[in-house]
Amino acid sequence: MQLLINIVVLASIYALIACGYVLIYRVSRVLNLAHGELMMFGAYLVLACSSLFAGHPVMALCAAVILSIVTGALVYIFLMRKMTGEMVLAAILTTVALGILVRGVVVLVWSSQQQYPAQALGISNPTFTLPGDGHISLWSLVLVLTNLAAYGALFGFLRFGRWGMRMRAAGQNPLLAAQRGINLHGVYALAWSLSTLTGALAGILMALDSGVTGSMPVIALKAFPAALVGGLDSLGGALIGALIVAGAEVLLIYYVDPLLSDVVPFLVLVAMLFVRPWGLFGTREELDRV
Amino acid sequence: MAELAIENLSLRFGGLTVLDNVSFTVEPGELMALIGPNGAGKTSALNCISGIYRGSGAIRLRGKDIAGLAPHDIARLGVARTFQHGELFPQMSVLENLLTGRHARVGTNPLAEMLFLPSVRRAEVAHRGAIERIIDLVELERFRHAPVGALPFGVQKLVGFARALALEPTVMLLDEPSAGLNREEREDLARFILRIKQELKMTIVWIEHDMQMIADLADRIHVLDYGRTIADGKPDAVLSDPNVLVAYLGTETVQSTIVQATPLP
Amino acid sequence: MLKRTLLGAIAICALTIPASAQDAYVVGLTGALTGPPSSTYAPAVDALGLYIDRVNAAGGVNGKKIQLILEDDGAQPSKAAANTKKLITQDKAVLILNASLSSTYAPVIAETQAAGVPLLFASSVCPKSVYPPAEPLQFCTTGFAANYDSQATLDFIKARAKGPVKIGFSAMAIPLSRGEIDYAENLSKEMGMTPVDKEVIPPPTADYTSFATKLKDAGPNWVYSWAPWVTQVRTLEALRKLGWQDDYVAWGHLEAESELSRLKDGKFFVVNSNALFQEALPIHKEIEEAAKKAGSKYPAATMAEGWIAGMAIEAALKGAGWPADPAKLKASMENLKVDTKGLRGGPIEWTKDNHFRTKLYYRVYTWSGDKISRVQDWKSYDVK
Amino acid sequence: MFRPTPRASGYFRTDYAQDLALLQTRAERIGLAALVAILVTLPFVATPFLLDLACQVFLASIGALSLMLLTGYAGQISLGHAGLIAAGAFTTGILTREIHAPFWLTLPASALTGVVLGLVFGLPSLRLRGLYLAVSTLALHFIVIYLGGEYETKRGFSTGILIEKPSLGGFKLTDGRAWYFVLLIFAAATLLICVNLLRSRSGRAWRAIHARETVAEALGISISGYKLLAFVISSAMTSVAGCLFAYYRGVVSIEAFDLFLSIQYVAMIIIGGMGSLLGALLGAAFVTVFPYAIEALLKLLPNVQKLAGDIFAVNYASFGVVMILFLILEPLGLVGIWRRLQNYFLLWPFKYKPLAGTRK
Repeated sequence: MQLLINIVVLASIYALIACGYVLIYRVSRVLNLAHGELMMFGAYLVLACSSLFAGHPVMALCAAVILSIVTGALVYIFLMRKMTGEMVLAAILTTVALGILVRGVVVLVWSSQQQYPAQALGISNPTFTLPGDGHISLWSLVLVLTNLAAYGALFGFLRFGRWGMRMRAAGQNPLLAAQRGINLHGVYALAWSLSTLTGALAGILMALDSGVTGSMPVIALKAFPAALVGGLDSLGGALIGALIVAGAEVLLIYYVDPLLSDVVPFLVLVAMLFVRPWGLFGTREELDRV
Repeated sequence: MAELAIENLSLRFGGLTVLDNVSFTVEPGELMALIGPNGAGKTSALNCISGIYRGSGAIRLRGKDIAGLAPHDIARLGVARTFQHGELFPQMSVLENLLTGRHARVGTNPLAEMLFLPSVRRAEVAHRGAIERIIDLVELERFRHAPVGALPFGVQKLVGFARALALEPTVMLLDEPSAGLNREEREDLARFILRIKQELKMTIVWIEHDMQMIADLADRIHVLDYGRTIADGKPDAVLSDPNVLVAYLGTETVQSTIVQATPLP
Repeated sequence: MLKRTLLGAIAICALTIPASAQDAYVVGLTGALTGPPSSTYAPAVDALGLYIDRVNAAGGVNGKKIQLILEDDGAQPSKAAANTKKLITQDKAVLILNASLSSTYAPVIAETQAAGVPLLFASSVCPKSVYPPAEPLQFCTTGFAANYDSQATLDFIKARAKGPVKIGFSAMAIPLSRGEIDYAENLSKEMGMTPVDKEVIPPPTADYTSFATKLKDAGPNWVYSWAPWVTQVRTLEALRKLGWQDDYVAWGHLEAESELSRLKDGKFFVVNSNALFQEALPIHKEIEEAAKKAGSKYPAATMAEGWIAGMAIEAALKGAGWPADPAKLKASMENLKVDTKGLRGGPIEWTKDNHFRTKLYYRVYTWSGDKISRVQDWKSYDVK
Repeated sequence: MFRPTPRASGYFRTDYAQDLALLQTRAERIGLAALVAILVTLPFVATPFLLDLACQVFLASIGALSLMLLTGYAGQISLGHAGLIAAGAFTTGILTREIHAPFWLTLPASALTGVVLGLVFGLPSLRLRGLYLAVSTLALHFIVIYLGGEYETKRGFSTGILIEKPSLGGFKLTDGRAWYFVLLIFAAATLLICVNLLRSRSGRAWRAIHARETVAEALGISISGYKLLAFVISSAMTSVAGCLFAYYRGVVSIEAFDLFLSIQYVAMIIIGGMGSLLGALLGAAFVTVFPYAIEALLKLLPNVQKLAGDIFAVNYASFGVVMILFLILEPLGLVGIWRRLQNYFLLWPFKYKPLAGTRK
């Protein structure tokens, strides 16, 4: 039972992070390698807001979430917009550079000590016992629920929302979409905001559960295989991929060697790349035409 | 023996049939034009011959079945081609593009190249000589060192033609070499095609939309429509074939204009 | 290719900083002032700076000031090597301090040995080369040290446990921590305990629960962790979340004091060689005041380690006289006794072949009721 | 590559072999001689700290050149560069610790490790492109680091594997100056090998694959063969850099080879300028010197010691900013800036080149 909960919690973490990769990749074919740093930034924003809105944890959390949405949009407007139309590799490296920048800034502002946003907000993290002697902490539970809500909302939004439709169109054929009067920059900025939002949610909830340090972005790197295994342009795939990777990791830790947990997601990934490079649910890339 | 023989070639992408039981042969030294409306499967046929697409059926080069070989192996057997859009290496100079086209004829190994041993130097000089002869042939002397990306489109197409020649092929596959060229450049091209046919005795498969040029130059014409052969034979016979006219123009009413536009030899 | 010259010229212009005037004792430090593991080192270095400032304000040592030059290596070996080289050759440091991750030791040792400059490990874990028989140029003041820590911890467990001990271990997946936990596992067998499980946890881990689940399911009644603080405390928290209520012992890093009051866990013990500020000794007050005056960004409770290093440096320089050179300093350090004024259980004593200390003292703290309390007073171990 | 700019009235050559010469004009020969003279005298005037910095630049140059060959020319993205350096360093470390292998044995052994890893991790490149390939090379990094960590722990080298300085013909390499020359020679040899490869068949094949894979194959270039060749050669050179790194530092430990190192190498070739060997050298120098330069600048500020704890973070942040600036403002990198300067002086007082395409 506990193993199952562990898998679900870890899968939720990975899935919530992975959907950020998917959102941006799906719309603009750019892989955002600064996702982990933006996620950590969200967690640190809670710290900043907790001192700003001392005594109002709900206000502080809302402010942090809104700020991270704004951060995402700003990143697009001031940085990634300049990279549209450039080589994909250049765009990806820009995100790498952004990540390095964010890490530096975070250390400068908040130092690299372990910090506890939950303590700063004055909220606790009780544990619930589930039937079958499973244990789950409050914020892990919130994370699982948030993840489900986020995926539900995103599915609905992409399927039925006006802007969601535009995002799908922009992802499939940007030129055509632009000709049909879709504001591409608006769509891309929206994708960046949403992606940063989900990433920040993951970061905030993890930080509330167990604190935050400057090494948090590495976790996002491990969520990356999940997105790839599922297929980089498929939301549902990210969910399944996260389950697979988290399942493999938790079971290996329990039954084989905990040390493998660092390597295995990537081994799963390499195996996947050999068999089906475009992932379980991704779209296959087209053949070259000459 | 035919230089190149295609037997019952079929190609499907998903549910779409691109080529349907196409067969033709090209004799040594023959210039065969492959024509047909857009989407008829001409380029796909060339792609199958050069191994980029894998269809079903046999492709025989001097009697040997080459279907299923990798593109680079087919090229090594002496099948060179040009591409509709040039497809050159824009950062490289004309010389380097041509030397790359000659890849299969250069035999140096990477270890020797690292040290640029005298053998490598000699080989490079020798191949440079061969390339210069081709540059002479297609009159590209002025552009030798220029990066190809900066050249006018017409010149780029010629470079593509020269790059195919650099392989010293026995079979040339030309994919719309004249598309995008002006009158003067077309005349030059026609001259070069005739020269390689006469002087180098090359076998040529030539996709072309310029009926004038075909009528003037081709030994034989093979017509495809929706992946199927609809005519094959001497230019004058094929170009006045009603099936061909229907395929090109859709109705028989405009037939006369075409016949008029097609000068008889 | 010609451009390299240009670059060389720029580099020379940018980097040739005039060597500082030699009218002070120059002490150079390379440390992990930033970077992931810096939380263990940065406060100590800060405290060391405060201590040296105080010494200087009081007239210095032998009438000369101490110039402390800090170089950040971000725990990267290459950077540490470059820093050391610079400190020795350009700043002419007579003493090099290392306050960084163990991976920086080897290059720093190599550089100092080549130059014949003494090297003091201050706040970074003591390498075995300072244990007797010590390497001639290496010294250490740091509270925590491989093998002895586990010895003391297991002794504490044995003394406190009522019945048979089933012990679980938790390490971080870095060679140092893994090595120590392996040592502890063997030692626990010798001491008649039953090791039931050992978790080696990679540093970037999203959720410690998976590791804790395995640890808990092995059914230990004690768990011991000797690793960077993150791993120690997150393993504990994950175990507690899973409903494991037995005793947990970990090494008391700089963060220990504030973390004990955050966790308020009566079955969480920290083994420490420094007296916690809870004891409120006069020296503690002194440190607190100094930190307050300087507006330090670190809590005073994390500063004992750096303070002790400062005391040792002051004493060593005093013994070396003026002008000091590396050889004189080495001679002074080989025969040194530093009174820690209660910060430790006893003085730090160095001899010709023991550059660690002749006696080690350990205390154990935990949270009881509403404050931190001592569960075991100084217990000493002879170093041989 | 460094194709010369026409001096005065143009090129005048009488056979094709002259066209292949690396140095064609007297100005170039003089330039090279001056450069060699400066490089040779530098260690006798520089402080040991600068000497160390120069050695680091040479080491980085070897790595950057080999990555440039792979990514800038053959078009295969790799994020596993740190893993390959680690592989070379660990091969050296393990061999010296286990069998006391001398320098002349560890060096080829490291190269061999590189060849094998290059083959194994070149294999995904046959199926994968771009992004996906980069991710699979990332896996290489984690696997090498995992294995290295296992070795360190199992053998009890928890603070790193110590390596004795190598001796060459009875002469022990301990002196910084000797190291300077050894590393200079290795870097120069790497540069020469890269130049040679790029001006012959393999180099052209790689550039063709980079530009248009399908077309290259139709021209008779074996794509899989040349991709693997690029991986093998690049990995071998990288591993050799790792071996030299191990000897130079005298220690090997996994902490020295984190993901950030791979990113630094990628940054070198980007900042230097993609598709240019000169760019690789400039990038290597820039990225290596950059943190020290920032530090030196910060030290000019008052109250420096208070800032000491922030220097690393400032370095980090400014490195990110510089990378972003290069990517956005100067996609051609340092080499682009250099060429513009060169053209400016060559064409002065005119602004534009008279005939496009006389230079590459």
